[in-house]
Amino acid sequence: MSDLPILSIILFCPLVAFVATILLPESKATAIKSVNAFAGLVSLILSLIIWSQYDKAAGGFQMMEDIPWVSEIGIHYAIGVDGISVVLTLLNAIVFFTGVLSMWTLEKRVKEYFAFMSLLVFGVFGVFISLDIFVFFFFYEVAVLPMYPLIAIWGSTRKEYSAMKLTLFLMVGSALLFPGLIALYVESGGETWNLVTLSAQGTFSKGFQIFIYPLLYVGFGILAGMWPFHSWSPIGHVAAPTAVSMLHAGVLMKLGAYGILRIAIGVLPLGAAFWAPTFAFAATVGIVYGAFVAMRQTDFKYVIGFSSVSHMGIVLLGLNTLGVDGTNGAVFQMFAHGVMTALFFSAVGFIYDQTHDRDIRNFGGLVGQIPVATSFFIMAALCGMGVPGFASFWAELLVFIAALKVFPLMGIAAIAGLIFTAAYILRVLGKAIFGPKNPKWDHLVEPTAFLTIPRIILIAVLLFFGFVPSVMLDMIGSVTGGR
Amino acid sequence: MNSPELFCPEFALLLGALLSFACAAIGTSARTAWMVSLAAAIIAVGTSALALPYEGQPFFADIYTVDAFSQVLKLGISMALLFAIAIAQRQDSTCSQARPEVHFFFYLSSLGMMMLVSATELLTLYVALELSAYGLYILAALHRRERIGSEAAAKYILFGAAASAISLYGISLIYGATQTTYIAQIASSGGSPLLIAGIVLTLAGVLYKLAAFPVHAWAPDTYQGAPHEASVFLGTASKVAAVGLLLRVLSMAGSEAEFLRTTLIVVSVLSMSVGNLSALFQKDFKRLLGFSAVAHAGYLLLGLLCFSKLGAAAAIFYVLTYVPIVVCAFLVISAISTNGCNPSIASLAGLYKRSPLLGLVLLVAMFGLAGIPPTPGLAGKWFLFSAVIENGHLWLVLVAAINATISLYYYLMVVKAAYLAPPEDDEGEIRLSPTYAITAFVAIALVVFMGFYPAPIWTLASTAASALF
Amino acid sequence: MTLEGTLLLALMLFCFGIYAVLARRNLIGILIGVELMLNAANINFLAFSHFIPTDPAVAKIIVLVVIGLAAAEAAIALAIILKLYRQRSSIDVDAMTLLEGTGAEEASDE
Amino acid sequence: MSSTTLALVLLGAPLVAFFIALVVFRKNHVAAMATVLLGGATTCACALTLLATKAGAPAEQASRAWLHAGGVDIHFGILLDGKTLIMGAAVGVITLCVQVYSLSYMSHDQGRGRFFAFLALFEWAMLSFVYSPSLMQTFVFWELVGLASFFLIGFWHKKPSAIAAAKKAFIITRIGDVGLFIGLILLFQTAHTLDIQTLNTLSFDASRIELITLLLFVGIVGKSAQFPLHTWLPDAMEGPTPVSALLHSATMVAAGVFLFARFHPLFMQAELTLTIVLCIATFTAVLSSTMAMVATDMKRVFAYSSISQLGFMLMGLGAGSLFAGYFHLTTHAIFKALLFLCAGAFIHEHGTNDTVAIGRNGGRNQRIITLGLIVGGGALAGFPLLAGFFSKELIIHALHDKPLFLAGAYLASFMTAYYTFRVIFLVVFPNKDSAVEVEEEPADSHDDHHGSAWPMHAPILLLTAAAIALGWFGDSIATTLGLENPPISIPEMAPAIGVALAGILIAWFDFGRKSAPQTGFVFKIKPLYTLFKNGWYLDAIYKKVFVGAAQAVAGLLFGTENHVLDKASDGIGQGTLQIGSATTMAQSGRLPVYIGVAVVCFAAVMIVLGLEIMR
Repeated sequence: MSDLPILSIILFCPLVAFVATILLPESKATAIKSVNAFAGLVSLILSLIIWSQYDKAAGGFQMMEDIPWVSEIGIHYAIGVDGISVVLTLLNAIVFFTGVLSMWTLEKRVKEYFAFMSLLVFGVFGVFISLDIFVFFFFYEVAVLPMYPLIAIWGSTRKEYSAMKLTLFLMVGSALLFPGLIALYVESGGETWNLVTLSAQGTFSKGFQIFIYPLLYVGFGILAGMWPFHSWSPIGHVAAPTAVSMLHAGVLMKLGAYGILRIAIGVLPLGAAFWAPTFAFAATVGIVYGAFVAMRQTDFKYVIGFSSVSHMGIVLLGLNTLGVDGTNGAVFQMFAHGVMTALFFSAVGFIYDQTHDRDIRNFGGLVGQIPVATSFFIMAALCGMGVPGFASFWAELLVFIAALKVFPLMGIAAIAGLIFTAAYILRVLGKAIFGPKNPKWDHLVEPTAFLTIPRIILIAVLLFFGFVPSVMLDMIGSVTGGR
Repeated sequence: MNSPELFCPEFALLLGALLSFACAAIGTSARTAWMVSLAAAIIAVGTSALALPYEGQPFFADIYTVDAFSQVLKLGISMALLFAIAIAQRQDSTCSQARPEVHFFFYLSSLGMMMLVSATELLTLYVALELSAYGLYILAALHRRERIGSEAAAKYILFGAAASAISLYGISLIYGATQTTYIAQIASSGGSPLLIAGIVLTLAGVLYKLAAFPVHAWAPDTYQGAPHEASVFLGTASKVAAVGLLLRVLSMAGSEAEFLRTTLIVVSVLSMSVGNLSALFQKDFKRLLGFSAVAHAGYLLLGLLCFSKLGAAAAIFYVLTYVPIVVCAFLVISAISTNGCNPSIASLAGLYKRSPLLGLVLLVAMFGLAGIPPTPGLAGKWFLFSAVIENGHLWLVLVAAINATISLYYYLMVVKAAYLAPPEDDEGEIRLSPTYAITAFVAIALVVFMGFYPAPIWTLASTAASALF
Repeated sequence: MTLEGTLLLALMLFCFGIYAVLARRNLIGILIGVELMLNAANINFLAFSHFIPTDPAVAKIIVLVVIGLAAAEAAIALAIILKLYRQRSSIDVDAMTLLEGTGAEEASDE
Repeated sequence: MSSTTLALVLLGAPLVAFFIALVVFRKNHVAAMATVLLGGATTCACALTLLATKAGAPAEQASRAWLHAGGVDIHFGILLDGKTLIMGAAVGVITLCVQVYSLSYMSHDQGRGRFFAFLALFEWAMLSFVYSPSLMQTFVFWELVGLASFFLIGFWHKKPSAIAAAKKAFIITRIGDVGLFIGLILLFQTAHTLDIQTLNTLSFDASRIELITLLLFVGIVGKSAQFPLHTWLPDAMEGPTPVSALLHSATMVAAGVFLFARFHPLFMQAELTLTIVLCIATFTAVLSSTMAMVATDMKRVFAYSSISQLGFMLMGLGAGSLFAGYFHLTTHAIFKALLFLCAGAFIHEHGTNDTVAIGRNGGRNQRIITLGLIVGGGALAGFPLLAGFFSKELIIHALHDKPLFLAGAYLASFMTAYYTFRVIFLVVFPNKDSAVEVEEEPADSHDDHHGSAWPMHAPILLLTAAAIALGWFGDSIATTLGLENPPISIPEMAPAIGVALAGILIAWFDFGRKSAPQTGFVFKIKPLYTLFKNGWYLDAIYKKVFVGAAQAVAGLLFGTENHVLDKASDGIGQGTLQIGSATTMAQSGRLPVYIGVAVVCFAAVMIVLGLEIMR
């Protein structure tokens, strides 16, 4: 088993699905869906195998593969995983699989939809496992661009505007990354793009690090929904179809945070130390700001979109503490938020598919009409509030512990943000899920058993890591050294 | 090695030129002329590929150099020629009596381009420059809707003649400064202000070929007014030749490159900005590609202004990968054009449904131009930017990358038109001829292959560059 | 005549050429301007060759070739101008604005 | 079975019951109820066994590492000492009582299975909180009881008022939680452990401990509904009455007090905090008593009284007497649960919450319930020899050297006696002729689908007995806690007894005697009445100031988002397009312009070159 290039297999799993989707005729919708679901299942199983095979005691990067790609200028197809990548790979596999299942009822242009979606997933896998800056960026762009057609074709509510805005925002991020990433290569002597090598201490002078770090942080930060460059994100969420929202918030935004962690902080620690207070401040503002703005939204998805801004603020705050606890918490939060938001969008998507309405004010007492479907939403909401028993509680706890230590005032502000988080989430629950019934929606039907599967998986994951956080933290800790 | 076989790619083109001239002269049908021409083009590509490792000087010493650099670019030119001829199968926009005759001009012009990339002496270079241009001038005039065709050609030739006259004046100054016309000798002569002035003026004609600011204005007009196959030839082969030419010309500066570099930085930034910003509003697809060509000239200059091996290699890589991408775009244009009308962006509506293959081709083209993987556009930009940063111009990369973001807007508008809008009622499915289908597959396969695995092309490009630096 | 004087003469000729290109509204006038510029370059070649001791054949060959090329270029240009004239009965450069701006007007042509 | 295993069973049973009832028996109410009841009974039995076997024994702790990452080391487990044993037994017993009671009370509710499931969830969370050996575990379950409270208050989710109350409860307690959370993290940073037993043996830097304990107290203020975060508790009465009995009087709200008792040694190190605690607790006790005097809703009266009694407990604890506070916590849990169960029985029977209406509708005919009400009320009022009497005496005793707070305590206990007996008299001696208006008429349709009576009566009888007897067990409770039950002489008791009796007398005068006006003396002083009736306008002020401020900030940021950030990015895009439109127009189609631009540019470069050379 260990001889198999398991990382390459998991990477090319969605690509195979992509090719198969392209080759299948449009009319065989079920076959297309099955192929993608199967690919999702396989990658889920593979990511679990990777999890189990990863030797936490040894730590570091494992299952490495290294093939010269453009060897003249040192580009290698270098892949490998450490504890953080393992976690995020699993996240991506979960969201991929559940995302495909959530879109089972799709009828419009099925073939193209799944083609773009599998391409996106391919890119995300690539980012999480690549160890070469060029390869990383290659996959990064592969992951970002399919969002445009996915939102513009299958979306709703100003979809073309939103898709364009999202894409341009992310490309501005890439524009910052280009000089930042290449400068790493050139400054290090133009020999290698390998992240592991570049992360070695003393590669870069302090002045250089301080100069380049903001380019990388902001470049990745835009994708991570960093305040004040977040406004593409909620708009994109609102316009995107269910599974795309799931992938977007669940995985894509994590790419940004992962990039910050792996490249910006990993390669430029001195730069990170210099800029940490500034960016921690932005992150804290994001936490509180997102919560407040969410309080005034009337669209389900806008609420969740701004909650993402707020929750990603927690991730970024954790990263900026630059310590073991903060990093542990941030990565855990990346995972927890990914699953939680996927669940959120999955639940909202189910309601929207039937009602074609997402205005909170038009609903009421949904729990009486579709108790099972709404219970998914309630679960996600509880997780969003950081209720113990759900994964995000531990993540937030760790981040707050670190933040209070490193940036006490910001830590207090961030913790106080919990109150407003509860306020906006309860507002939605109170208005739409509970309260007097709106007879208009009496006809709604519960999800079929098949459609509940993905949601149940997501809930199970949240609860599992909520009850047994040590499983997750042992894995992350193998990198951060906090075991 | 010093033998005629060094000249074999050029011979192949000469043969093609003669054959197609013969076809035109004896009045064969357009289809026969096309088939002959296609066959000759395939031979030309084959010969160029075989001739890749050649090195030597077939004529007088130092006038005409066959080296890795020239051979790689010749392969690029012959590939572009082949694609252009394949696209010429339909000739929807070419005026009917000229249809059998376009091939002759293709070959003539490509011959000039091949000589251009091998020329290492200024007179040879100038002759080749003119030779490559004449064919294009005529091709531009052959649009079926003659008013726009002749206007495009008139603008092209008069602007071109003026630019080449400025170039010649510059060459005369170079000659005055160094008393020689051999590039190698000029480069080693030690710089003088007069030499720099001469090179700057010479750039007029060279940048004209590349369609870079400030001699770019012909590009959109001519792209729009020329027949489709002429536009694609103009957009691909001409660009490849221009890169070769520019590298030769710049190499004359020797160690005195600083002023030129500053000039080129300004030219590069203005080219991409003007190109991208102007493209934002275009409604005619070909015109949009014309502006996009201006922008890409700006990107290419990024590599050239580095005066380094990495930069040259990056520029060559970029232009080589640029060929099939542009071919993809024009393939769509030529395939959906009806009655010689240029397709507008809006007329792409519903392309995904009318022809899924063309939709995919268009997607690949637009992603390629925008630099989105899995097309080689990303790797190309990455290499270019690496060269620039190696040169120490971080901010220039930032400007270029932001420009790329701007360009994404209009490329996505094209994608949006093709993928989002439903087809017009009266427009049915588009049937592709086998040639077009094969061309489409080959082009996509090339693009995606180079996107996923840029190493072979990079090896070619970097070998080529090492012949210069 | 000194080298400087000759070069100045050539420069003036070159500038006249450019002026003609820019100012003439007649396409043939523009073409003539281009010819002037080419000849300015030719004078340069000869001047350098004459005043600076070097291989005298080079400049002469260049000039002869350039004259040939200029003729060929003029032929093609005139052909195209003729074609233009046939369609529009005018060779006024200001009338050549079919291709401009966003390219949207093209559809209304013909 | 070892005591650890027993405790694990005790904790596991409700959790298992919760999952089974909520997920497996989603559609089968009877099975769900049976499961939960079984779980509750198991737990109760275990808790009592533990109390019986472990009382007086040294504390026992079993825990295992749950999370070990970086500097964070979190243990979950079980701590068995006097405090947990008593509280655990109280929770177990009262929960079982409430569950049995609910069999009848909720017998016709559509969602009774879910109701029972949430009761089980609560029981699990509460007991895990009580038996927790580490502050982290305490916090986790502190949050979870809050969650259970949210679901149970909002159980009748179709009622907007219930949902609003649930929301309010959650958010206001969360304000406290934030304080607790920060305090917890600070404590961890300072002591590098969250183990309760270890923490209690440590001594800290003075300013640090003041800060930490103050933050912990913020959490307590939220959970135990002390001023200024008390406003959620009266609203929480929107939930079903068994919930009010279990969560919002007996157990959950006492969690704050329990936490205080847990960290009593820490608090004892913090002089300033203790003073603040005393101030707030005394003020709360008085404040909420004034509100209770004018409330007509029977449940609201008891809710205000809960706030006030929690204030009493904190006064006792703050004054330094762990035993006084803890004893009162225990007795209060019993008699307040009893009172709420009685109130529920009345409400269930008469379909109204209005005390006067219940009395006029023949409330006293329910003999057992009325007995419960009288005994419970007596205990609450501090009627001699009933449970509340002893514990309250202890608190007053603890306050003897703090005259200001002592006065507050007397005032509060006077009002307590008054409002408690007001309720009792209104039920027992209804006066149909009095002028008092009924705010909520009894439900007309006297639906007879009440469950059988015994599930209601049995718990009430049991608790009545406990309310009478528990006061005499002060010594054994003290032993279990490892503390002394200080002897109090009769003369010391006299003032408190006097105050209580005075309250009862005035209540008699106002409500009990024949032809009593049945409107209290407060009702006659209009300004005071309005003030008390409106809860000192605190709710309105909070709504105006805090909610208003939050809304305003939200509105401001919402506007910022839409009109500044969003517009800025759109503006950049639009600007780019504008420039693009200009460059497009520059492509005029005119050849001389094209060439002219080129010539000018080249000329410019040549000039620059010339200048460069000249330099």
